[in-house]
Amino acid sequence: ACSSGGSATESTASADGELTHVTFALDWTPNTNHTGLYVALEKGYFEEAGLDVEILPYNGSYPETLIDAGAADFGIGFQDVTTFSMAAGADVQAIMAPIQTWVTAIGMRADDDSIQSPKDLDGLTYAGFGSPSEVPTLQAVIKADGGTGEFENVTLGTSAYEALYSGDVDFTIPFETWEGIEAELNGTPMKYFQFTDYGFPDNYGLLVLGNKTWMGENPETTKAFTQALAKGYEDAIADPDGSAAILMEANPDVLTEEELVTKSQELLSSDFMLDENGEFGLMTDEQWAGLGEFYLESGLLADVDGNTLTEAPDWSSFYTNEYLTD
Amino acid sequence: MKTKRMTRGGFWGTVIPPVAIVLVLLVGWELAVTLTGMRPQVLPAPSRVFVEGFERADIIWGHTLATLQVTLIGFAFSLIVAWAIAIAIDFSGVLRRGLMPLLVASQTIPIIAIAPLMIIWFGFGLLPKILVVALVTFFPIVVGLIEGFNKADRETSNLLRSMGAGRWKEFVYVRLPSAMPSFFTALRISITYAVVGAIFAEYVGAQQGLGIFMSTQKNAFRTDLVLAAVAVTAVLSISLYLLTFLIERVVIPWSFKERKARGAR
Amino acid sequence: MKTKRMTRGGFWGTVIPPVAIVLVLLVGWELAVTLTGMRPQVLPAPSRVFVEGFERADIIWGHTLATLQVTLIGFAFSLIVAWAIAIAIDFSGVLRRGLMPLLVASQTIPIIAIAPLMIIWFGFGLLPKILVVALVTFFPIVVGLIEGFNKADRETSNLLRSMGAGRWKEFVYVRLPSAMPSFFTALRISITYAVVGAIFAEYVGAQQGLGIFMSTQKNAFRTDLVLAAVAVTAVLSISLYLLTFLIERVVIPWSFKERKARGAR
Amino acid sequence: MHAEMTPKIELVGLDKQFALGGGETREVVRDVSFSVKPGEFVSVIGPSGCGKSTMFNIIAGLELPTEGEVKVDGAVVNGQREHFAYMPQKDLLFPWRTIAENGALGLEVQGVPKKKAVERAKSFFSTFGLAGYENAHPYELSGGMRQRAALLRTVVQGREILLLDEPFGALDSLTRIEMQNWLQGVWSEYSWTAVLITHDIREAVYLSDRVIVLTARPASVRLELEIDLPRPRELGIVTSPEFAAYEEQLIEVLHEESRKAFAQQNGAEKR
Amino acid sequence: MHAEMTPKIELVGLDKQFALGGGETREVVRDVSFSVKPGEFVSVIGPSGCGKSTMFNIIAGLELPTEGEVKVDGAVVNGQREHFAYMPQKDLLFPWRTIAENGALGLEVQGVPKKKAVERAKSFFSTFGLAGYENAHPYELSGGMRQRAALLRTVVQGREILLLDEPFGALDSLTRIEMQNWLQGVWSEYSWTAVLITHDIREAVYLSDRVIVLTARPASVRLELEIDLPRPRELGIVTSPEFAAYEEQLIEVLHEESRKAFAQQNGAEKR
Ligand SMILES: Nc1ncnc2c1ncn2[C@@H]1O[C@H](COP(=O)(O)OP(=O)(O)OP(=O)(O)O)[C@@H](O)[C@H]1O
Ligand SMILES: Nc1ncnc2c1ncn2[C@@H]1O[C@H](COP(=O)(O)OP(=O)(O)OP(=O)(O)O)[C@@H](O)[C@H]1O
Ligand SMILES: Cc1ncc(C[n+]2csc(CCO)c2C)c(N)n1
Ligand SMILES: [Mg+2]
Ligand SMILES: [Mg+2]
Repeated sequence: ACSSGGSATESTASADGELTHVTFALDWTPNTNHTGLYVALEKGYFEEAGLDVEILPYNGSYPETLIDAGAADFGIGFQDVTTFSMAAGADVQAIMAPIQTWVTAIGMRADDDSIQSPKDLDGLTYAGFGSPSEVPTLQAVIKADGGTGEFENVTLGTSAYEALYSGDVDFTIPFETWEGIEAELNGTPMKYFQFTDYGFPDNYGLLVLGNKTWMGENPETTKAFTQALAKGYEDAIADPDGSAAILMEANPDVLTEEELVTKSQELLSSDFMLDENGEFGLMTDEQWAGLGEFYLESGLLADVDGNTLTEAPDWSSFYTNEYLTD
Repeated sequence: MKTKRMTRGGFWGTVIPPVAIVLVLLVGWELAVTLTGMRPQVLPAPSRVFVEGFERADIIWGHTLATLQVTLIGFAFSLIVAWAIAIAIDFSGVLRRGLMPLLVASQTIPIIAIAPLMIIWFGFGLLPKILVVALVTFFPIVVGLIEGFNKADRETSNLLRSMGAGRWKEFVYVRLPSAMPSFFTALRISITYAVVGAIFAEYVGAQQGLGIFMSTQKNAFRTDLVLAAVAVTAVLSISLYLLTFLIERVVIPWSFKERKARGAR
Repeated sequence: MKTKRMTRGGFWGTVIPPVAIVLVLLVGWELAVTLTGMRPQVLPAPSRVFVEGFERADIIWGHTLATLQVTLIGFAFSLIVAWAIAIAIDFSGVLRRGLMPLLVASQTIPIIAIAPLMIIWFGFGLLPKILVVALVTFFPIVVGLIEGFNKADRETSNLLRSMGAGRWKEFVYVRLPSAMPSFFTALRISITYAVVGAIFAEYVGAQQGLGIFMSTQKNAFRTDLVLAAVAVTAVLSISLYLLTFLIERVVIPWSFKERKARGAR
Repeated sequence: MHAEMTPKIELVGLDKQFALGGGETREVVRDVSFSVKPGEFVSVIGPSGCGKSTMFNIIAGLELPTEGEVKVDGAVVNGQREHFAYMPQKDLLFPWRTIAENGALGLEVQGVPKKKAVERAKSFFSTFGLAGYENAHPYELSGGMRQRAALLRTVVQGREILLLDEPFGALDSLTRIEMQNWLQGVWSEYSWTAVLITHDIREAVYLSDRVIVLTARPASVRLELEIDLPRPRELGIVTSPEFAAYEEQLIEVLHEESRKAFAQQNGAEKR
Repeated sequence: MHAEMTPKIELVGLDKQFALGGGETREVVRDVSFSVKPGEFVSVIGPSGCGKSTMFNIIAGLELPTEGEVKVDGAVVNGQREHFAYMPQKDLLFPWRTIAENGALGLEVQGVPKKKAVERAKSFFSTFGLAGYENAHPYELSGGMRQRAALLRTVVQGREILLLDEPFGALDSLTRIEMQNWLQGVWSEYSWTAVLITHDIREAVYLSDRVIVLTARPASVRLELEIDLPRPRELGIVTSPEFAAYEEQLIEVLHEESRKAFAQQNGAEKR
């Protein structure tokens, strides 16, 4: 079950001028979380690295699943789902964290006066995305604020935001840098509760993942890929407006609101993408373990057979900085 | 004399072949998975699907009930709509010519694209799900009913009219009863789509139900439980399918007896 | 004498009623949207759907071609499978009893749950899409063919056998040709599902195609473009549906002529 | 046998044309006039497709004539349906009703409560040789019995005149002979006024007081033949020279018409 | 008319039982023996459902007898199909073939190239009154013409013996009489050996050299009646006293059998 032709053997990058084909699975429709990818693609960084990158559009399956099954080589991930999948033995590993901190938050309409703090969410309706982490995370925040953590959970996936705007649900988890701006531009501004304000561990807002076995067998290609992609993201940090334009040009049928894309990219680039040392993409044991321990204690981690994990796995095996830094 | 082709029927003759085929397929699958050492996230062995599904039988059962509720309410609604449309069409040629192309067109709508919109339009309560189930199932019933009503031919109509019946009495005394066998045939086709439609509707947004269960289990990388739910769906569909035979026998015993008598001659 | 019910046919009598109903619906929709000032993300006016869709006609056209390709390849595959199964079943009673329940069961599989798995199993290429289209469309054709083969009754079979024909010649000379009208009826039902099936398959994973276009536009809150693509889908389906009538007339002219003659009497 | 009196039925210059679309019309009945005396049994015989059923539909009030009048007891009844009980060629028994319920259909449609209607119908069962089959369903009956049940359904309505459109056309020759025999028995008992359409010359002669031969389409009266055979007629009568003479005369006329119809039909179908 | 010689067909003690499932059997044919001389036209007549078609299927080699032998020219031919050309009650013309192609069907099935088979078939068209209809499709033909086409398809095969299973059963009485007339014409021209199943006594007497009456199920020979009427027979003959006498004799026997069949059938259906 392997569709990516290039994954068979390590053809030392650009040795004979032939590009190595790799596939990249997206988590959503193209948005500013993906700017680095499209910049690297459009500016030819991948080609320079001897790579022919094919982007697989979002299709309702987690990139983790696709990468694990060999249907994709790389992809976007989020720390919760990536953690679950790896606990269950998925053949994935994080190789870069383009967003270093929470960029999502608990969001509700700004005009919803009934909600002043997380405990007011009790008894209301949450529009979710089907990830097992959502309810425990929200409950932790609500309980930390003195609530009971009892609320209605409706899995709506891609329709969650419309449901919020139309008032069918009360809260959801938007990306402040994407849906947040979109909502503002379209006249339904939102307000947020930040997870870390309620003692919740920090989280990488965006991950790049790869197939662990494949990467082990093709370290050179992987390195070339990772660094080319990082270059794209770094360009986006340096030149938000220019890279926003590239993103839009690459996705003319989806991204039509210039203001949204530009504003979003400016916000991301300035506030979210570099760590406190001003470095890009690196991950630490502490941040992986911080969120991982919460999931472990909440009983969310299960092994390959579905048995709940009781002991912490080796968090450091969940990610690697080696392809980015070498 | 009119039986088409001799078939060795009987209970065992009907039950053994499909069961045998299913068993062969399952064993082959089990062997393939164990021999290639495939990861259960990609393709779990049937034994695993069964064991894991059984372990969570109570949870699955809860979701099944929710799905069944959506299915039945949606299907009931579908029946009402289908009967109303079919009767209206039976009484008016203009309506028939006006509506039929639209009904056909309605079947070409990609529900996968419309279902999420329905949630925006109608919320995530029962309504959009009922609408999806109805949209998926009403058409075969309408077609079956219209065909059935027309089984009553010109001569029967003349007979009734000669007795002094108007259009309405003709409908009640002839067209309606003679449509029942086609109605049940259509019902059977339709009801197998009903469960799938309900799961579909749940998949795009629900709190409970096999659809949401599948979607969550998929997100939790539990392919085995997804397949367990698929199996439950199939069983549910087939049960409803078989149920229509029972209902048919109760509602129109004459049809069944007649068929049997004709077959036996 | 055998016409069921007098219908005022003619080209205009057939075309005007549905067009009128569609126009009324569209105008009502347009008015409702403009009067309530609904946000186009929730429900765009039909005029907006049309204008915006037209502006992106070239993009949509590209996706349409991709979908058409999947549809046609998938449907061709479906035809091959359906014919193979139907012929096999026609020749073997055991196969019939063994396979039919499984084929019915196959129609109760919620594709929405299976499609993502197909991508894991078969990747992003054409294969999983072809399989989805085939899964959605093969069943009515199999049923239509089997019914059609059985139109040739015992007496016809006896006639052929008295001429010295064996089972195979009987099939070629009688069962096959007499199945053609039912085959085309089934084809018609089936092909309307083909486009929807293709879009479905694309929705869960594709590079190109109306399905992926809808999914992306939906996530980009472009309900108007989603609906434009829905309209294109309907037009595509209906075109294919009408095409089957043409093909039928070319392949089995006798059936058409006979029907016409019988209707006219 | 019957004195001169107002005829029970009188057809005066019936004409029927069907619009075919595209401005064309098809003339099916042309200037048909004849009358039937009370208690008389008249057979109408004519080539296939000549317009017999159309004529019946006009008489029964199911269709309006393009021109002409249908009179019952001297009064014009064009388009009225309450005078005639009509029996079609196919038995058209409803499989979802028992034989008794089928028999009661006409009364029910006319508003008689179901229970009473079924009672009424049941009272005819022994006359019609169906005793014991009241609660059977149609599929349980043989062809001849079904045809008797259909006639019962017609008669139960208690109308003045019976219109029988090839009631035995679908039966095999043997059963047919039995049924003719039986019909002639019940008819002589009830002395209905009856008009029978048939294709079968022997049937026409055997059952009728008078036989009317229609021409090929458009149907008009070609011949009226009084059948002057003693009643009750026995099966043996069909081999008598008188019977044979009637038969011969009808065969001759009819074959001529049949050939015409045949030629016309081929012409029409080549069109 | 025919000298003493080996019979063309000889049936010797034919028996047929069908297994009904559950260990039960249904006896349909019991100890049927009769023979047909070369060039002879024999009609078989019997009540509905008595087993006539089953007997034909055995003769035609479509079914094997439980016991007994079918002989052609003295040789046992149980289960062989090449001696008989068989014409079923329904015309069974294929709508997708022209009349000429329908006529050629038997030859094609037997391996004659299509073109040649169609040629052969066409050579019969004028004899069968179908000239000009070679390229017509079945729906363009009237009932009588379709039946002639079906007979043509049977005859074209050039086999020694024709088996006709109620060829005119579906026609109306008038067309039927025309067809009988016509058949007797072509038969005297070709002098086929033919066995005809019919329900119609008059048809049997009019066409046959000999009539065989079967009992109700299980069918066995109840009566063999030599029809000693001069040939060629004209339509007028049916009203002759000799004809009438044969008819009367057959009616009597048959009615008795019919009543038996009827009683049996009702019994069976109540079962
Ligand atoms: N509503 C109609 N419109 C046009 N033509 C009609 C209509 N009804 C009957 N006809 C034509 O009128 C002719 C006579 O039909 P009718 O049924 O009266 O004949 P018939 O003598 O009863 O035939 P049969 O012996 O087959 O019962 C036929 O050619 C038929 O096609
Ligand atoms: N394969 C079979 N298995 C069981 N019973 C059969 C089978 N074929 C025929 N029969 C029975 O045998 C009886 C005689 O059938 P057959 O068709 O030979 O009668 P028939 O004399 O030709 O009747 P008809 O006059 O209606 O043509 C019927 O009761 C029928 O149900
Ligand atoms: C732009 C954008 N919006 C929403 C999601 C969906 N999503 C994936 S993870 C997550 C947080 C809650 O689990 C959400 C909302 C996305 N991927 N990208
Ligand atoms: Mg008629
Ligand atoms: Mg028979």
